[in-house]
Amino acid sequence: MDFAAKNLWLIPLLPLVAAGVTSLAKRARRRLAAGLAIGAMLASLGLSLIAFGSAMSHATSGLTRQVVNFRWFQLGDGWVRLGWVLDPLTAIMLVMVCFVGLLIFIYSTGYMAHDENFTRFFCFLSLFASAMLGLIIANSLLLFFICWEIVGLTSYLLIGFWFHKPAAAAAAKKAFITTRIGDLAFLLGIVWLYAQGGTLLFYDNGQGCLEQPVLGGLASKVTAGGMAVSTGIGLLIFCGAVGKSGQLPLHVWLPDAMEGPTPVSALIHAATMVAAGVFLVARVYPLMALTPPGVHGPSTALTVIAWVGALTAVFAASIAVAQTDIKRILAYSTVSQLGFMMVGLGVGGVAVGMFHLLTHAFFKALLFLGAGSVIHGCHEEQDVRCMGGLRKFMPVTFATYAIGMMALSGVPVFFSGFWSKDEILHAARSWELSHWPFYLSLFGALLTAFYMTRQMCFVFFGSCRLALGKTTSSEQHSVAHAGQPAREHPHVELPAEPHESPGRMLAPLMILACFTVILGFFGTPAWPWIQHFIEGEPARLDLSLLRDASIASVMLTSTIVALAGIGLGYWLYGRRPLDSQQPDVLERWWPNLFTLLRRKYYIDEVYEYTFVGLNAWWSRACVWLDKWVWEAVVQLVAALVVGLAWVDRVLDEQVVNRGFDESCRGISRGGTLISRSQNGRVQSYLRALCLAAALLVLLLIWGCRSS
Amino acid sequence: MIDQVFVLLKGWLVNLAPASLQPFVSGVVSVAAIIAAFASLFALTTILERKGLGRIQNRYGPNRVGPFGLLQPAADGLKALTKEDLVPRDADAVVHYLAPLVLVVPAFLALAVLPMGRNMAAVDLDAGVLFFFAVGAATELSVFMAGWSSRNKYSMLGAMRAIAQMISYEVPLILSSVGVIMIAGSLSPEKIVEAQAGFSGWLPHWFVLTPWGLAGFILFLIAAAAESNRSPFDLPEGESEIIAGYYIEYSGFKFALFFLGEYIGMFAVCGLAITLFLGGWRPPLEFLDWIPSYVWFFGKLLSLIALAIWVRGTLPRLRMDQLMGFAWKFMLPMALINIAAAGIWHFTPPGVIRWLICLLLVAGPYVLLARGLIEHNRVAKRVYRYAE
Amino acid sequence: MIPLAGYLLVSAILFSIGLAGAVTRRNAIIVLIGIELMLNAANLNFIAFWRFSPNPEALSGVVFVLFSIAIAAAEAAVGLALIISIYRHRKTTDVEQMDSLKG
Amino acid sequence: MTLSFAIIGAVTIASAIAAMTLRHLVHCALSLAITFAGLAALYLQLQAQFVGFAQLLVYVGAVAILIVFAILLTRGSGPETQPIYSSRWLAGVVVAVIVMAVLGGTILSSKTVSAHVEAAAFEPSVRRIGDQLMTRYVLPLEVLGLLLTAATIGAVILAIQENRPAKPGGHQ
Repeated sequence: MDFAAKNLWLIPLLPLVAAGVTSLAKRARRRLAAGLAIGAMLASLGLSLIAFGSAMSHATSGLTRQVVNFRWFQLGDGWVRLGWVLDPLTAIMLVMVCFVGLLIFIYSTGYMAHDENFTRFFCFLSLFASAMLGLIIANSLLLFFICWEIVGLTSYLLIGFWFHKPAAAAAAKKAFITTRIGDLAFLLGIVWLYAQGGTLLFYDNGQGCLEQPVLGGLASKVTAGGMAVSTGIGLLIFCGAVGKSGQLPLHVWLPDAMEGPTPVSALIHAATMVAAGVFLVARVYPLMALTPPGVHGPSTALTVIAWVGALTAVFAASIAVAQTDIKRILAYSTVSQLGFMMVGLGVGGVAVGMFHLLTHAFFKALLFLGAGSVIHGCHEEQDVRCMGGLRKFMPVTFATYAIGMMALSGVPVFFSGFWSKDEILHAARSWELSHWPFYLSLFGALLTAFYMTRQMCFVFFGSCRLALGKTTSSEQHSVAHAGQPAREHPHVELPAEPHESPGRMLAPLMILACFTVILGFFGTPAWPWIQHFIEGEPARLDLSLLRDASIASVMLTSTIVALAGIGLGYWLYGRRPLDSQQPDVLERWWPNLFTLLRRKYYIDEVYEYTFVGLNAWWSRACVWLDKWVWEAVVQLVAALVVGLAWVDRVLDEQVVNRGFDESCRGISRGGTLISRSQNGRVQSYLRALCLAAALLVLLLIWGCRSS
Repeated sequence: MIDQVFVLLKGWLVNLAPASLQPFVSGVVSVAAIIAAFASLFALTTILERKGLGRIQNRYGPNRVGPFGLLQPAADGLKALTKEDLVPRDADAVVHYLAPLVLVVPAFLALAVLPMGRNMAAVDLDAGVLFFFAVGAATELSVFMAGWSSRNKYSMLGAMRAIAQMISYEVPLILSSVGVIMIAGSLSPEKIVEAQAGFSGWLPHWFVLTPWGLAGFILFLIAAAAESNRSPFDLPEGESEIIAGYYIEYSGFKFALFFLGEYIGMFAVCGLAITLFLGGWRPPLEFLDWIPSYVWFFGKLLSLIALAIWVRGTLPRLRMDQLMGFAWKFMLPMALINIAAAGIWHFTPPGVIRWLICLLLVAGPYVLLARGLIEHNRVAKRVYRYAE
Repeated sequence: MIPLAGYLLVSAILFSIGLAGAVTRRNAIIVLIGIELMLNAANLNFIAFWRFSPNPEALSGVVFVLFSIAIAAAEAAVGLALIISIYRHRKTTDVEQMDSLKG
Repeated sequence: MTLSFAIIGAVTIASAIAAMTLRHLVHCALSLAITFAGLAALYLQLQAQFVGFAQLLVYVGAVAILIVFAILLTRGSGPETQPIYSSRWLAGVVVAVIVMAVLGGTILSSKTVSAHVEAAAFEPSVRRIGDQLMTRYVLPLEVLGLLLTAATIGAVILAIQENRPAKPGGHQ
């Protein structure tokens, strides 16, 4: 138990304080807001680096996990306890979130420079950061859930940051509600866990719900359908992860969330928050991996996770192929990458998934920021078909973006994405249940490489189609950003030359690019430092592993796949200059398939007509009931009450009041009668006095006589 | 022998009567004696006063009736008896008639407790002094009766003045005698006289010869003069203001009775003064013991009367407010202080010390009060203004 | 020698007379006089009982009467002062008109 | 003795009746004085000299005069014009008669009273009274002095005339 562990709570607290102060600040105090947010983030980064150091120093030694628990309030006869934990998982996540967050903060000072709600924006960002960090350090599922919800709230607020845009407002609502569905299941899981395990603390030296005694209890219990309780709880919790990380059934909110400002998309919807789901699964991995006694092999929960992840990966990637909005493409790629992570968790374990999470966080943030800079440079143009040739206009952005793209599509050796994805594929390959996840992942990887190449070709190569893009973009696109430029940057007159972004935005890009490259070498099969760090065992360099048959074969396959995808994309889009007027190449070949993909498999529509429609119908029915049935009942009751009240009033006036008045009059009459005797004449008093005295004497005498 | 002649005479007379009537007879005898004695003293006093005043005012007094006008009182008495007895028409007849009696009878009653010589008190009451003051209280009532009954503004005013004055001066009168009562430790005149028996050196043990006694005596005399409406406190019958005070409407014998009552009252008060302060019937010097006690008593009485006459002849009359102010602002505090002085005298051992203490205690306040009174009344030399 | 009953009867009669006067007369001063009479009757009672008590040495009756006399004097003074001030304000001494305290 | 008692008692009661019934206030006051004197005489008969004289001094000398003054100050010196008896005089008389009957009945019927016919012969001395007052009843005496002072001040304040200018030593 050292300094870092003791003062871990400071890390989320600092941004929280910043947020509070900023929320009180006036709108004009931009410098204050930005300074506070960045300063707090910097401080948190420092602290988390210290924490990381301590975790690293403890990693090799026996004590890999330091826990601080405290009582919150009394519930029944027990106490509800919260706490924080410092272990490699936490440490590495902390560093990642703080670092990426800091960079994105700096970036957004440039990106949001002209927004009038600058202050509010940073307030929200700080709040999000604090919640995210709290979520990371949480040692209690309850605290975790609280932070989880705050994160959801901030995501809602930030997606709807430009709430005057109907699309943004709608997207915010959608995100919120969709995640709610997952969170409901999550909450149920928590409650169930509390009911069964009796505690929500992860680690409570032996009593925690992720520690052997409780886990054994959970595994031995059996619930409906012969399923172990642990499995049920795990699945419920995984529902929460699904909601947050946009896995298959609930992925629909994530693309729409791109309505928010680009830094938000980068921070929340690419790097950190959506990864929270993955982190959740990683955190409760012991629970997930739990198998009923006697049963061997991967647990049901993990199997489900793996399947869901694989499907999501392919599915989202295939959608991304047909998208034209630069940010949406990235969004779908995020979804598919999250799917990859899930696969990694499901088949390989915490380390695998977390490694991809880290690398992905960096290069996806890089890509989003690059996209943001592109959009910025093209005056809020988001349609890739209307860009092109930006290579000459914004070289730095191009370079960094290319690095990110290659990392994402898994170009070998120099890019972190390659290593992490390769890890996942290797794990999937060696999964005993089935090989389908492996094949799906491969296909996903192919698609990823393909659509990233397509995007690159559209955005940076060919000739600039910006000027005439204006006319089409408005009709090509939905309400995504109608009238957006005019109001976001009133002073920028259109159309104009695309221009490079300011240094404040480029610096983060370059830093991220560097890390995107470097980070990979910490996770190579030859020297899997990060994995071992997370697992908590010493790592050592062993190049011979690279020549190991299985690993080498998988590496080879994935390389081939990546190159194939890139080549295909270049062959389709890169050779001749593109024209935004003519339909897409694929569209010409398989129009139906392409529309299907562009329409995202009509999932939104399906939801629209099934759930939403059902919901609407049900509410209409409710309204009808309300109007005709309950209303009538209420009216009836009201009439009854009125009648009663009338009777009551009559009774009151005729019986009670009259009786009371009568008695009052009687009393006052009696009073006047008696007060006659009080006529103020001394002599009458004296008379009465003497008479009474005489009577008294007589009484006494007779009393004596009788006795 | 010669000292007790009257006592023996009374005893002889009483023994003549049957035993059952003896207390009654003794009472009658003493009452008769007192009435006779003091009536004649009254007569004597009238002539003496008129002559004395005459002398003071540098003129002959009455000198026509009898030798040196000594029969003047008899002539006055005849005149009073023969005069018509006027009663105002709407006067309250009964009260008007009763008033003089109510004045005279208590006056004579008061004399009953005074020891006019050795064993020469008509009744020796345990609370004699109290009795004296009690019957003295009746005087005020009679004055009121007189003044009110005779439907006359002047008489009414006079009565009011007289009563106010009497009530005011009764307080210092009684208080100034309290000192003596404390020292003597009794209310009976006999015992008080006893307490003043004896001589130290050639000085008798009269209370007047102690500082508190002297102060008390002077206070008592002043109060007594006011009680008996003597000048300078004779406002009730101040001729120049209200013709004759409360007995304007009286004439003839009732008028004479008023006169008599006043003088008897004066005698009684003076007698009490003698009893309280001047050692009663005791001689001033030891070797003068052979002179009968009653002689001493009446001698002292006459000298006090002379003093009264002298005062009347010489002092001007006070104003009403001066009178009241004097009573309440000077007499009362002085009397109270005097009582305190007597107490201290009683409780400090004999010697020069207690003399000095009591002297200071009496003299200091006297100076202060008198100064304050003078300051208050702005007594100053009269300024004459002539008409040009 | 007169028996105790005689004195008691006299005091009772005096008391009743005073009471009758106090109750019947209009003039406040006469009412006060009646009250004084009743008081004196009580005093007479005290003295009589003291005189006929087994040990007159205690003198309790006498002392009590002395106190009551003093208090009666005070009472008379205050009462008369009251009557005078009332007269000054209301120009009447009629107790039947002094009834502003009526209920 | 009995004769004197009868005379005194008769005079007292008669004067009391007069004090209560006479039309003229001053007459009432005067006959009240006579009643007081009669009471004093009764005290003397009961060998309570001191009390008797005190009665004379206080009542005849002070209270009676006070009452007379009050009468004069309230313009009561003239003969009354309106009826002197209050409207309910009959009831008052009845009450008084009842009280009289009760008291008389009690006195005459009580054995303890009729038991006392002979008084213990003894001569009370003023000195004893003084001793008692100064030793046993000293506290009541002090309290009484306080009460008298208060009563004096109170009476003066009550009877003082408001409209009189506060001029020291002015004519009164």
